[in-house]
Amino acid sequence: MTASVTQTPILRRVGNFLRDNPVIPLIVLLLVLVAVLQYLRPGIVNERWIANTIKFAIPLAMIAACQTLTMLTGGIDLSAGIVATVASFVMATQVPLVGVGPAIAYAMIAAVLVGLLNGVGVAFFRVHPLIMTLGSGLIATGCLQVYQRLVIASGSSVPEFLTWLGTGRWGVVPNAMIVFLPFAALILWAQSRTGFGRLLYAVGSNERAARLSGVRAWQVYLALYVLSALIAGVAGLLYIGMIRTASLSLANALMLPSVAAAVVGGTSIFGGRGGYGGTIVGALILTVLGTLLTLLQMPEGARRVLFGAIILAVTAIYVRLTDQG
Amino acid sequence: ADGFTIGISNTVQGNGWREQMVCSMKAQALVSGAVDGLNIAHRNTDAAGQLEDIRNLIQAGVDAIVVNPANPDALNDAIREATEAGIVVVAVDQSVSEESAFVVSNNQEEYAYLGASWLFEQIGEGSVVYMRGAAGASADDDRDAGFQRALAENPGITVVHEVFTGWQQDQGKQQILDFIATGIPFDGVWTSGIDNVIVDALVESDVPLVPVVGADNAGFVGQLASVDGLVGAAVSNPGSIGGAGMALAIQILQGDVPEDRMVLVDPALWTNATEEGQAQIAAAQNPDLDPEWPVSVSIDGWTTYSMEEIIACRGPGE
Amino acid sequence: MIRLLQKNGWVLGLVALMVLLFVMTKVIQPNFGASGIGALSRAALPFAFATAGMAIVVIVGGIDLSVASMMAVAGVASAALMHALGNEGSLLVILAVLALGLAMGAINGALIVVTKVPDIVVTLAMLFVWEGVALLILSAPGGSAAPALRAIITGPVSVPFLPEAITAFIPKSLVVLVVCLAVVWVPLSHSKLGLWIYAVGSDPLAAFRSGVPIGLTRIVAYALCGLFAALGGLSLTLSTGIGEPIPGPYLMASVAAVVLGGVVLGGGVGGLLGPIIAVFILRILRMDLTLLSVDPNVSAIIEGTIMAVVVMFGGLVALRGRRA
Amino acid sequence: MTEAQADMPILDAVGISKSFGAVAALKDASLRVGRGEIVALMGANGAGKSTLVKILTGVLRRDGGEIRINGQARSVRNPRRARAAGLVPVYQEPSLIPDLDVRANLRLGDTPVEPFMARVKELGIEGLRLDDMIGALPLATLRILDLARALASEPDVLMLDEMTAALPADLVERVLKVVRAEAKAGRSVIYISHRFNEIAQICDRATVLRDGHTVGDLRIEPGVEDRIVELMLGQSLGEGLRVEPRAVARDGTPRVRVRGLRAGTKLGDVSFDLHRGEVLGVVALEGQGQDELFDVLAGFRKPDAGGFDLDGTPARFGHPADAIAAGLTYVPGDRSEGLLMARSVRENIALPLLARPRNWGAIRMKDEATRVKAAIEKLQIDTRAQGEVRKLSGGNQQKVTIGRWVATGVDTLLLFDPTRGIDVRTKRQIYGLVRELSDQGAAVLFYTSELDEVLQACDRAVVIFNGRVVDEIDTQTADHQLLLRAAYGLTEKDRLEAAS
Ligand SMILES: Nc1ncnc2c1ncn2[C@@H]1O[C@H](COP(=O)(O)OP(=O)(O)OP(=O)(O)O)[C@@H](O)[C@H]1O
Ligand SMILES: Nc1ncnc2c1ncn2[C@@H]1O[C@H](COP(=O)(O)OP(=O)(O)OP(=O)(O)O)[C@@H](O)[C@H]1O
Ligand SMILES: [Mg+2]
Ligand SMILES: [Mg+2]
Repeated sequence: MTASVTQTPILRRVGNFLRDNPVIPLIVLLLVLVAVLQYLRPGIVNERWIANTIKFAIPLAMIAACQTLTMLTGGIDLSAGIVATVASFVMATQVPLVGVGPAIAYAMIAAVLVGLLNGVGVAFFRVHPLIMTLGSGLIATGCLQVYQRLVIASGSSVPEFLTWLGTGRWGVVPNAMIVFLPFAALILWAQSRTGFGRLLYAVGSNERAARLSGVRAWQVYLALYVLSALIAGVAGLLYIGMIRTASLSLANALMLPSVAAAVVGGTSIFGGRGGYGGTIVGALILTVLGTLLTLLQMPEGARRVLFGAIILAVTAIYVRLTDQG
Repeated sequence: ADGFTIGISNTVQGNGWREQMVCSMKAQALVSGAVDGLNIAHRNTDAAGQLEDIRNLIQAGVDAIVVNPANPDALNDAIREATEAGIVVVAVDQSVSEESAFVVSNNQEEYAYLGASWLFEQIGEGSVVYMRGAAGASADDDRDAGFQRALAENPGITVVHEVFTGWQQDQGKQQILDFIATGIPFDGVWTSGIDNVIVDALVESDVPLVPVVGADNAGFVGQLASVDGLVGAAVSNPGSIGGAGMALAIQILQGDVPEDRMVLVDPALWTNATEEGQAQIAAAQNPDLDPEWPVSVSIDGWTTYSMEEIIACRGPGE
Repeated sequence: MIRLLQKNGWVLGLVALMVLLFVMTKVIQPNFGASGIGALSRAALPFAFATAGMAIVVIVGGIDLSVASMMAVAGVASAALMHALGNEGSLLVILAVLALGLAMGAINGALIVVTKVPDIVVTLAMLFVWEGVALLILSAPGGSAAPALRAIITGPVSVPFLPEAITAFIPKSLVVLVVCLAVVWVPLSHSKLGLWIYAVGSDPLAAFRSGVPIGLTRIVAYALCGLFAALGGLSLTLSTGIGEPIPGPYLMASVAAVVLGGVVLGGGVGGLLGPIIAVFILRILRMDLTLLSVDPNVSAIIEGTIMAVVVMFGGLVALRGRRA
Repeated sequence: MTEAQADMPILDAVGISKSFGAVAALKDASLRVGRGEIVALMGANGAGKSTLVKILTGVLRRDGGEIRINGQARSVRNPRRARAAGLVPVYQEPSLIPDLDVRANLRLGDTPVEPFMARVKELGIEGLRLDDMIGALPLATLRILDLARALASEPDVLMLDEMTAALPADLVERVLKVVRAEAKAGRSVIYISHRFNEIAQICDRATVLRDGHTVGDLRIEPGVEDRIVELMLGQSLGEGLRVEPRAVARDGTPRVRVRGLRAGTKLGDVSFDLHRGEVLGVVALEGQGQDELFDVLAGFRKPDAGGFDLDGTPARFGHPADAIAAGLTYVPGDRSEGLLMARSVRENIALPLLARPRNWGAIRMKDEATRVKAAIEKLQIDTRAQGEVRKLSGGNQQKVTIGRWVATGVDTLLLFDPTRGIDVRTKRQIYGLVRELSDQGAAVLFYTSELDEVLQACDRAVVIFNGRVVDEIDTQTADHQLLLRAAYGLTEKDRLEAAS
């Protein structure tokens, strides 16, 4: 409170500008990280590296879309990583059995089932999303383990077009952009220019006010968690195209980073604030940060300390700048 | 039938190698005909969780416990409790320091030493990328000992980059791509089993294919046979060690106690640089296998199941 | 009144469930007895400490995602210290590790209060930081535990004048758990500080107006969480005899036990008894699944389903309460 | 005690100022309280009374000014310090911890239990147990507990912020009696209330706030009410503020016919008709059941008995969405309840247009912009800070809550105290708008906590007292005095009877 009073007008004007354009400081930060990287390893920032960085940021950014959308309503989707794994595993193991098309359909059905479970728990039983998605993630993991025993002998196969999408690049542009660009454009458009997107913010910033305006919150929650699972499913397919090996834990490791990407990108975990633009930059920041720490010759422990400290510092500065406190 | 009940304790779930290990235990128990039922504690947990599982198996009154230990020293109390209760304990994959347990172990230090020595000799003089497993895991620590031993014996080799993949495919792939992007030249890659994605990354990046050492995972072995210009070596790290442990447990229960409590299954190395190796690799190919599964699905002299039986992954009573 | 009954009702229900599970265990495994109880309580020890710490921060209205990482730090620190100091330094090691836990928790809390970044974000970042610290202390499992200390949680108690038939059923680890929890929680929950914790979790604004120092209360709650995490880490080292730098599965397990135990995410409601009983329920469940030799993959589904169903049931109860 | 000490005010606040961002809640507020004195703190909604209390009790920090206690300048930095200095408040909202029981709440503030329980009895609450959970107690009880807690700590200066607003009449009597007794015993009291009869009964002096300034300090004596109102409003209750009264034809089927409606403990049995083209006022003191009435009509709760017809057809709502679909739109008095504070003016106004799943798709941005612009212009919303509604001034925020329904088109408008904390100019704009909407055929139900608004904005008013409609008032002939009496349940009939 007192801090804002003592601010000089220039600082305040900068603050206001940043508050209205919250992605800008993030982009600046990203560029700083890239510059540091280039300074430490001259020559690394080349066409190939940029393409690879974007390539790895894409699945992360997609799973982080699940977090962003659910966080806009004050929730979270801890099952997203597992859903991506489920979709990728079901797809890869079904391809030899039923062919590519049906395999992808089955994968998406599996994803949507988890989403429905989440949606029902959150919308009707009012279970805290953290617990609901944690539980559904456990259930999905168990089901996946049972499932893999049924298909172990049939082997697995990743369709050619997914591999092409996941691994190829065209200059600095990885092929996955063909999926991601429309996806990101759709989410960015939807969050501000569709009724559903606006309702996410509305439910997240004041559910009672939304109710007062005639919004039935359960419809929003149900649709949201199913949508989140669908996105996670697609991300899983893209991801397996990149890694090219089916695994029972393929995308699980993206879970915490996806939350971090959304948070670093300025989405409030309490709902009603933020957006996907910041998350995309957040995913890039995390990916570059990962590279930076990988290439720094230091003990693994120190890398992790640095990773956590940087995430915290970025979020704290961001909260200050955009005055969310 | 008055068959045995045998408990299994494993602490990593959702990893092809461990799944194969559990399947080989089941298959071996089934074909032995001496086992009535298996009691499997198979989940992601730490050493303390494994202590819990072993004690639960003791409560369940099993005749033997086959365990893949999370740590060589951490389980000793529970193992002693088990053997004092007359339960046969066989540790597989890694050894345990408790004297009353039998051990059928993959020799992790030897695993790393064998592959690294091959790589260093292949290169002669130059630099390698050292892609380790999970920081803080004891198997990773053992392998590091073997790698360092080989390194000490080959003064012409330097490690240009050392990194932990966490035994995760995506991390490994991103890390090698990042390193390729630095433009720093390297002459070989040693991996702790995250191997096929490394070859993929080299191929996708259009850089010269340097020698790669990996494990005998189906995916990587396939690459050794099919990727043009790839010279590499697969060091066997059979998940079927579980089946061997199961066989040993049954054998002991049937009264045939071995003299040595410790059996080390030394790894084999197949390289496509020699014709002999190419033949071994060709024989090991199995396109039906899950790419995360090691191709060495059996261990001669120990396991007696067939390929179909381990893939079916069925235990007694199922 | 109704609330009071409802609150105790939840704990009573949990106790009933636990007794039922014990009976079921005895049916499944007629030999289940003293050694089984000993095994159970030793297995529950680290979970119970993690859950106690988590419960306190949830009661104060927060959450601590770094609890398992702090346990790892305490575990490796104690293993490394005991390795260096041996039996003689036992007491010193315990005090040092507990102080370390308090400090880690206080740092978490202070960062939350000072940066105004939401709890969940701060502790997510600190999850990585503490994990890194653990790896810096021991890069691989190692160290050792002082045998004198290991004896503290091993075997049954011996009480003079009580026949062994009875004492055999009282494992030392259970006594250690009860004593540690009681020493911290009983005085705390009867103190002003305990009230502050509930008040801040229930309604920070009203608490502030009633003169509660909100920031201080939050920091203390997180410090206590760190203290319990240290106890958890210590118990890990004592039961395994080594220190492991990789965090175990205690984060999600503790959140689940806290919610099952009747502590409301959001703060102000619940206690330690419910969550601790929930820990035992989850451990017995685990044991029964093993005793029944349920397919391990199915048991994951069962555990997840039970968690979701119990919490949905709790959600329904809360909804009906809100309507009334 | 020397002469000088006896004369010295126990509390003397001078030139207090406080801003919340762009809103200056207090500019130059002064308040002086002598020992054993009961001072009424008066002022229109939003004048800054509660803010002043919060500053005096350390909940808020003042921007400027000085607080002297017993002649010594003191910084009251937080509630603990204020309490230590003898300043003890009962805030406008209950300030007990909902998840703790009574005993724990007492311990929190170091309140002695015995005196507290004695006070609770004295104030007329029977059967309270120390292990009752606060969250399970009714609002009126909580207000009494708040007061008893304050009294039990033996304060030098007791501050009561609209203490009686939610209390039933019998409890009000007890409270007034106790407060008077406290003053006799030498304690000082700052008493905030909108109820003149209470002020007249117990207060010695009144300090009047207007727009954050102290504008007057008067002894309470017969006939002072008019003077206070004049000071509060800045002008006499005269012609200047009045919108021309009009006659409205009320024939045909009423738009809304409320029949014997009962809900909760407060709304007993209410019936009235609301026609198209009319603005029907609801006159009620705090807590007479008006909240429940609006909640039922807006679809937030179901009635316990009775019901209502819309255009002659019985209606029943399960969700506000049902009410909106039937054309009933609700504007809450509490802006924070109705607005998405962190979102833009545009999003707030357009929200109802998107509520139904069939509108979840692409927004026709041009169309939306036109509608929003029209609403903004119609209400003259100051859009300099439209990026986030929370940056708007209170009045402009309130306009946004109304503008939302202007954009969708209004059929029947339920206004619940829509002018709370709004400046006079804005109020008049809102009256004008309401009049205009009704001219276009809308039916408007208008509750306000400020009686005089009824005269300015409504064509007719029903008086609700104790959960029942006790009177109907024709605003063309009524005056302030009559409204005031009516609000206290003294109806025209009673007056005539009394007169005869
Ligand atoms: N209006 C408010 N509502 C809720 N919390 C508040 C409010 N004002 C302040 N707080 C928080 O309450 C806590 C305590 O406030 P404050 O700084 O006044 O007390 P303090 O510094 O502990 O007092 P002292 O230094 O005098 O002992 C702080 O964390 C502050 O952010
Ligand atoms: N936290 C806040 N942030 C922004 N504005 C505030 C805040 N609290 C009060 N205000 C504004 O300050 C002004 C004075 O408010 P205050 O609550 O003191 O009025 P009041 O005289 O008590 O009114 P009422 O009779 O309605 O209780 C109002 O315009 C109000 O909107
Ligand atoms: Mg008021
Ligand atoms: Mg007020």
